Amino acid sequence: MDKAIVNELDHVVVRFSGDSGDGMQLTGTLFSNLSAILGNEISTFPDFPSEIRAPQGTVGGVSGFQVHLGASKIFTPGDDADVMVVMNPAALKVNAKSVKRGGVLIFDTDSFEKSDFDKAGFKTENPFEELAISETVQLIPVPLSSLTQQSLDGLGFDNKTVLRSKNMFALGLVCWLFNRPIDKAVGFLEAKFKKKQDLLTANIKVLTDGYNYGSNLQLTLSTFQVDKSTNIEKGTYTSISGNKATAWGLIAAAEKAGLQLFIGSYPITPATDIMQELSLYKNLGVKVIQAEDEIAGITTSLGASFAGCLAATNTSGPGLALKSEAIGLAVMAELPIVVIDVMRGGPSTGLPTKTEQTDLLQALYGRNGESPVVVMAASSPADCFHFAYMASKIALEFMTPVILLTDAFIGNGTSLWKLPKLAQLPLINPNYTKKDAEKSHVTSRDENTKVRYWSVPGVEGLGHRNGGLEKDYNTGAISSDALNHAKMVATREEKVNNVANILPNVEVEGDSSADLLVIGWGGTHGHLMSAVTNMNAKGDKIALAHFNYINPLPKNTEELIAKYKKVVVCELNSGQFASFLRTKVPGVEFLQYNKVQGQPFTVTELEEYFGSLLKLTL
Amino acid sequence: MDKAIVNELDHVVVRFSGDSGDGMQLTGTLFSNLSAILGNEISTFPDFPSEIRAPQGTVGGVSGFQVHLGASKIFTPGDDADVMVVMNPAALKVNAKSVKRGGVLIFDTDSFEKSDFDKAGFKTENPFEELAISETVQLIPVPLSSLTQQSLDGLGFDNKTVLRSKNMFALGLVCWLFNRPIDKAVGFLEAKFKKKQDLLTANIKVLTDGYNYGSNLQLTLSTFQVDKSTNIEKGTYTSISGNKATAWGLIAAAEKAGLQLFIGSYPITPATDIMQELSLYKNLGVKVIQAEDEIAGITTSLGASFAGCLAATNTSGPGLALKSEAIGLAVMAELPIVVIDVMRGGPSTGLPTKTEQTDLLQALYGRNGESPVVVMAASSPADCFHFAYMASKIALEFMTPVILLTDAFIGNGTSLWKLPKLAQLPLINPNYTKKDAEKSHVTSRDENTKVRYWSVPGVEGLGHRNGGLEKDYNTGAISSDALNHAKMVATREEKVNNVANILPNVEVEGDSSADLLVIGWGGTHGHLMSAVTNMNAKGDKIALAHFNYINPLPKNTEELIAKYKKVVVCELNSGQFASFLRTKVPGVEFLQYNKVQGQPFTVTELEEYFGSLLKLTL
Amino acid sequence: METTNIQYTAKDFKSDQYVRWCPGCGDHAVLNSLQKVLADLAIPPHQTAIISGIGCSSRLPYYISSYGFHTIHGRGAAVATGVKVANPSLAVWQITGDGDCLAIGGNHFIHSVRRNVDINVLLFNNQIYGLTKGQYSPTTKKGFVTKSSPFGTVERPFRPAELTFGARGTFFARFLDVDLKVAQSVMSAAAKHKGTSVIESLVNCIIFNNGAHGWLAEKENRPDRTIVLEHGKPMIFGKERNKGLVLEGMTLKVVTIGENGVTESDILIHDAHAHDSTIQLKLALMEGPEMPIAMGVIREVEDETYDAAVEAQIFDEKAKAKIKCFDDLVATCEQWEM
Amino acid sequence: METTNIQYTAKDFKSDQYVRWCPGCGDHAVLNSLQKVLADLAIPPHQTAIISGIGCSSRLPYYISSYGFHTIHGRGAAVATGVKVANPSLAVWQITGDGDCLAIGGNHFIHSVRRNVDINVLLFNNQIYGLTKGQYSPTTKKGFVTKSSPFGTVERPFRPAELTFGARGTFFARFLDVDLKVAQSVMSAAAKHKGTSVIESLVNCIIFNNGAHGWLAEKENRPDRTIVLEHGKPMIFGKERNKGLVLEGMTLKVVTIGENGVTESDILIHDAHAHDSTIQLKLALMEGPEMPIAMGVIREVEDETYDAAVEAQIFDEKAKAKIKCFDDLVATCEQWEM
Ligand SMILES: Cc1ncc(C[n+]2csc(CCOP(=O)(O)OP(=O)(O)O)c2C)c(N)n1
Ligand SMILES: Cc1ncc(C[n+]2csc(CCOP(=O)(O)OP(=O)(O)O)c2C)c(N)n1
Ligand code: SF4
Ligand code: SF4
Ligand SMILES: [Mg+2]
Ligand SMILES: [Mg+2]
Repeated sequence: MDKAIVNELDHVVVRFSGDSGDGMQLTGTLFSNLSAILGNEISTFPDFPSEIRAPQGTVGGVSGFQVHLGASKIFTPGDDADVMVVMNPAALKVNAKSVKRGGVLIFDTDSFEKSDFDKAGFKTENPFEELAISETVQLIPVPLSSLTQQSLDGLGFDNKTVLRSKNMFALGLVCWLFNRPIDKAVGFLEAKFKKKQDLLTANIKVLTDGYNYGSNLQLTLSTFQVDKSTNIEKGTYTSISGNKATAWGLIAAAEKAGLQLFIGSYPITPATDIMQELSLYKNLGVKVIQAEDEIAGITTSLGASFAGCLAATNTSGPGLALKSEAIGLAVMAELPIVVIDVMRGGPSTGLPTKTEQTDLLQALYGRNGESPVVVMAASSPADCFHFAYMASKIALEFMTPVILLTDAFIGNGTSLWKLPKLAQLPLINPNYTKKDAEKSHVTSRDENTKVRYWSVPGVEGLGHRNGGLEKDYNTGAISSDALNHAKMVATREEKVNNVANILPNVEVEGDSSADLLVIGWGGTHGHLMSAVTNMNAKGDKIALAHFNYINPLPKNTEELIAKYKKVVVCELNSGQFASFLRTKVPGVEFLQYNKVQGQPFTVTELEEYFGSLLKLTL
Repeated sequence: MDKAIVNELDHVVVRFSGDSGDGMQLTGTLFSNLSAILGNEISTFPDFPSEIRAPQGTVGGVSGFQVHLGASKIFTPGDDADVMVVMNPAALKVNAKSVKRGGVLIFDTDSFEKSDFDKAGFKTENPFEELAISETVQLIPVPLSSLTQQSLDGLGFDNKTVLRSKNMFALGLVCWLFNRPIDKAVGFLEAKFKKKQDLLTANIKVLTDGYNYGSNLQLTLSTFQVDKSTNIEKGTYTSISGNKATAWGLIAAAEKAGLQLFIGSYPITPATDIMQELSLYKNLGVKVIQAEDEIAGITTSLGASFAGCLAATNTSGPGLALKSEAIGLAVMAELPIVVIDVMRGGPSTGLPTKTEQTDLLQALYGRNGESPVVVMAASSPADCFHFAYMASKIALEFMTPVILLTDAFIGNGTSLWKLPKLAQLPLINPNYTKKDAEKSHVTSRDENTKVRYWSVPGVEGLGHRNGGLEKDYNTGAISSDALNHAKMVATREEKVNNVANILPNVEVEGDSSADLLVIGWGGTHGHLMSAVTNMNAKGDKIALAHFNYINPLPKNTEELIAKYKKVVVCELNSGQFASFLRTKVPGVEFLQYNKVQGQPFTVTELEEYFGSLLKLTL
Repeated sequence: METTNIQYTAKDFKSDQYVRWCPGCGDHAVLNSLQKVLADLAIPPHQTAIISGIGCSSRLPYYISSYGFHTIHGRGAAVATGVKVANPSLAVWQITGDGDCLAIGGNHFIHSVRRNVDINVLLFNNQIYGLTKGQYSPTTKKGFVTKSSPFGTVERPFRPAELTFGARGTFFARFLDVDLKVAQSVMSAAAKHKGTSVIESLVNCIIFNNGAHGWLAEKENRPDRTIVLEHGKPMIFGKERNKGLVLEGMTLKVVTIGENGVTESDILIHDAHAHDSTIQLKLALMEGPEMPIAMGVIREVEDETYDAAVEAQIFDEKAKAKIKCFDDLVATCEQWEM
Repeated sequence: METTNIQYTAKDFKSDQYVRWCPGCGDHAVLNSLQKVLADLAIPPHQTAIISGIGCSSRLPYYISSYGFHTIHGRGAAVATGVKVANPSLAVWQITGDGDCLAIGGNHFIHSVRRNVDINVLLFNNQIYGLTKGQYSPTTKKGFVTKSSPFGTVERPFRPAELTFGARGTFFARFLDVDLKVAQSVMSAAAKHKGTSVIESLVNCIIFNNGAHGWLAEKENRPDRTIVLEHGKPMIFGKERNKGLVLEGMTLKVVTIGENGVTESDILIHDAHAHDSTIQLKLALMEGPEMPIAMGVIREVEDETYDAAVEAQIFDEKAKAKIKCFDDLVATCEQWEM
């Protein structure tokens, strides 16, 4: 790779990593947007440091951003990096094992000094040997700091500003490496630094110099070429994070239903962004209560639901535990509410910034009494929009709490999102008590769907008393009658099961004629799909059934699964969906592939595992 | 039955029912104790009104107490009554359908006036015809009120006191009916009215007159004879309610372990009695905090556990939901705590005074993250003692939260309890950090059992930091390392599974050679056992496997179940244990028999159902 | 809340449900007073939402013909906050007990008071947990024997007024269940106050804590043992209306008009509207038998309400907004054709 | 808590864990002060339990070499209550933040204060949620722009002192992170106080709310902008120590000694021990710039502690008891042979 070769690649993974203060998130975002504009598929994942601001240069303070671009469909931010930029030895230490064999590693020589090695906890002054990568990785030393200083020399910037611009030098260099014209980046920077003209000037200058530096380096480094994706559906796109997409899905649903959106919430990693995003849209009338705790988060929302809003609450695992009792009230009062759980590593406070799928059984069963709720899960950053929308639709149309599971990985990650128009989204028709309906409708239900009529306060003639005690099937009055209770338990269950009537069938992806069926759910879709696609491409035969609707399951679930000889359920937990399937789909031996490390799957490990499964007596 | 016949019965069900103010609980308790002293097996169940004090004479205010006595083993308070005493028409209305065909119904004619019928909501002045029981039941009219008035005439009691003694007249009459000498009752009354000499006199006088009235009635009513039970294990007995037995189990365990007992609790029906019972024993050093809510109930207890107590908390379904997050902390911090859930009808506030088994899945799964806990259940009032003791032992020896499930039915009911001696109870040996152990023990665990060492504050050299974040396997320091987390998840699971090593096998009762296996768990044992026993006695063949340990399951579970052709899981919910078994015992078709009415099974309905199952192609 | 010209009577606010409190329970009187007040306020029943937690007192919504929500234990304040913020045109009442409000519901209570949400909190203080049959509550007097404190409680009770003031309450009032006149005037003032109106109603639990307020309740002694405060009026009380309150240094004292040269003009004038709560708090905390127990509206000051502030912010941003709907929002994305 | 004759130094209370707060975070200074105080108290590290909830501040237990428990968000007060009641011989500290203590933990806070459990509550008030990266907290000033209030908050903040007093607090003190001297004297007094000692520490979150207390923190202005109260001493402050506080009617005022005939003897004497909290509360609520912010021990009064009362009741009953053990208990049953 020491000649000016252009590598044409189908897809490539780039990671930027440095100190929290080094601006890696911005750098990564810009690079990913530039690539998307050029027609690539993209998927990104930020990797925040575990501490808010660890001492500069230490391992605890490393912040990273990974971008996966492709000329064809890509599903994840990628496993290991083809190109890695590290701003200091700490970043190197954290990321060394994530560079591909033969990959490119660009590092800032100005930050690779003795004191830097010490801060990062290296024992020697040759970190590359210490990490045993000096042979396997292409090292590209660049004096980023001093080049940036030179670039801005004499323009009157203080040293802090100068050094904070070095990420732009790195970005310029990487843009050159990937043949990304930087003029589009200038546009983004203009938006970002609207009010700080001098910073804008500095950033553009350094970016340009970084790009030019790349051109001059040409002789010793090949560049990459990732073509425009051709198999993408035509349209207008942006890149969106799962948390933002979730927030927008709620906004869209409220407008479609003609309701005010209300969210009662309490901050918790990694779910806070949803509430923060929503709090921006006072202009759209979104009401956000930052409540005193999670219980108040959901109970203020239940109040709003009772009062006739599209009500939601968002949280992560420990918060969902706290909301358990109130979700039970929503079940009993048959009030619509969307409960979003952005799952993180547990149990207890656990690993707050890491991803996991360990809240499924809690979502299904974590309440006293027989209290069925709808449970569903999104599978990519962008489809959080769709599933937040559908969760709202189901809650409103079926008068039921809906728990929507996302996770830290898709919540924080981004992917391409084709911009929707409200008019194209499915209709939402809540089951209101008609003004001219019989009086008994106020407290009764549609006998077909079992959905209770919604009598919203403020309307004359619809006054009624709701609550958490068991109610008489007909009159809604408190009842402790034995048979009535049995009937009500059955009715609430039937209502939730009826949701299946409006659900799409689960579709098989990959090779549907395979003997091996891989089952996944939620945020692992990208990794499973990548692994399955790769293996089918290599000539293996694997089918994938990925679930977004869990309770109730899509109607074709049992029939679909029955077709396969071998079924393996892959999850980021100890086997929760597998357990659930065992209770719902009799007679099937469900194999399990589980990972509980606070990390997403890697495509590589999945391929290896599927390979080993196929080698067994299929 | 209009001659002086003595009916010799194997067992008989008596129910006393009246207004809340009529003293039915005392009457029933006295009658049951008298019977036990005479050598009968007993099982009782109180039936409290749904309102604290509904207007006198109304249906909402009816309070009852059922006693089942037997000459051979009995397991439940019985389905329908052989003898029913009703103090007013409201009590008649509530209980009419619970008198056996041909049973005896004694009623207070003085309270069967027009105004009484109105209050009870009767439309006519012949309630027996209105209820269609005038032909099927033997009516024994007794002017209880006026006879009581006569009995106390001239003794200077005010009318209120006089009328409040009429329950003693009824008791005297029933004692005569069952040939129970009333001198023992006098002893009980003396204890009860220690400080109220005049009330004591009045009660004894009326009781005696009631008995004598019975003798005079002889010609028109047969009496009952239930013999001394012969198959009961010899020993000293008392009768105890499940809630009291639970409290005492904790007291015994604390003393055995040499620890202080601490309970943090918040009142909730039907669990409050446990806390109230414990608050009596300041003399035994029991510390009770009536906390501000359920969360504080468990978290004060966790503080006490951290500080080295045997710590417990008790609640019912909604409270268990609130404790979810803190149970997760106990899982992560690996602190011993006993969480008692006296189950009631749900979801939400549900049917607070009714019984149900609907919290099982919540107990198993109602927490974020992979957070295994020990789940177990008591099956009779008396064995609440044993299981509370064992829950404590397991919590302390395995450093884990243990959820003990009881229910309103066994919590409030009573059964015979053979008095234990502390010396005979199993040893309890917490896994303390030895004073002379290596330093690393402070934060590590026994490699065999996976049980963490307990380093109790106050001891020099054992200082350490515990908490809810994931910890390094060896050092106990905070760790977000991927593989360490996986290892810790597996370790916590393994530790809980290791509890199975000390569990007894589940034993088959009934006919173990049958083809049909009935599976039950928790508080339904009495009804299942009665039904199975009755049917085997009639020549059918049924086996019963009743579970007290649920997570982990006893080691022989799978093997045992595999032996049977047909397996039916009977529960007071929609099939929660059946679901759990499906995830744990592969390849078995579990049938289900479920009842979710807020009521226990009846032996009759079980027998019918088992009968129908046997008629199918076995 | 729009008021109308329709004349309502208490009957319009009675539901068809049988009232299930114990005969003699103090809650009955409060319910009747409330129905009367609701009728007088002339807000239509369907514009009224009554939210409660769990407890004997919390059953009240069933008995009023309006929109009612009997939620879960302790969460009434949060649910009521949600209802009011969602639809500020509803008149929102929160019905709660000393356990529901101050034990499990303590956090939501202090936060709704702090935020000054425009709800009316009717706190039934019987100093006991009624529904669960007689355990002590956070307002039970220290040393009191209950089912859960067989040797007397060891806890210092909250004084609801003090906690309300500590949470920056803008309205606090008190009345005795049996005193229908004060009850109605106080509830009516609370309904009109914009902000969280905390009304402590001293009620008798005839079953588990009979007579807790008994020494006040006796009709003949009530004038001597209580003082009904009215804004702008001198603090005079007593059967003969000859007792009054004065301030000596920092301490409130009872004096007798006509004795030791004390005249009516020496008596303090009640200023419920003073932002400085010093004297109001002293009044609220007066304890017998030396001092009369204060009834009536003790504090009533204006401040922005949370729900109004939420509305105002939305109103302002909507007025300025270029983004008017979801499609506009989507249009603001950095976007590109593919 | 037994004290010993062993001489400890701050180092004895430092754990081996790396301190992970942001460089420049105010929490560092408080940690150092606390370690110094713990050493001076001469209570051995193993007799000390440090309990916290979740937040940046709540990480503190990891940094102290004692028994520590980093529990779950908001529950520190309840856990600490359990620890203290279980083993009253331990010195128990609760470490908490404005979010942990006053948002999700509000209920446990007011109840531990009410009960007067003998714990020391060190409240790190940076007026922001640090750990979750910058949302407003219940103490954030109204109108302040944070990540979750892009248009400014619409909530009236709690004033921790006011809420503490409202919950019947027996001890309240305040200090500024950077003022090590006051920090130490205040924490030391808190440790010695029997009952719930609430210490509000004004700390700077350099990342999400830098300078919230900045106008106090500047060294040269601090003497004018704060007043350090000491029991029994006149309330004098200012660079030239010539300013003082006096009471005019019900209102505190700043006067200058030597001006308008004011002499030192006119200045109020601080009475932290007064049971009547009127003036203490006024002191605690003084706000700048007109008034100096009060530092030091503002209230410190004696009352029975909950843990002591629990012990006493057990002690009494044990002394009287005929039932001494489980077997005795069983013997009390109504029992019969079968
Ligand atoms: C989560 C939960 N915890 C506990 C209970 C039990 N509970 C119901 S009402 C109540 C206390 C009621 O006291 P209060 O609010 O004073 O009402 P009162 O009955 O005295 O009017 C309790 C502890 C419950 N229903 N739910
Ligand atoms: C049950 C639960 N809810 C929410 C969170 C998220 N959370 C962690 S700390 C915190 C607030 C911290 O604020 P504060 O107590 O003021 O501490 P600081 O970081 O400012 O020192 C929140 C909301 C959590 N960990 N657990
Ligand atoms: S128990 Fe007490 S509070 Fe409840 S209804 Fe009866 S008297 Fe009223
Ligand atoms: S985020 Fe703020 S409070 Fe947290 S460590 Fe950093 S400076 Fe301190
Ligand atoms: Mg009460
Ligand atoms: Mg803070």
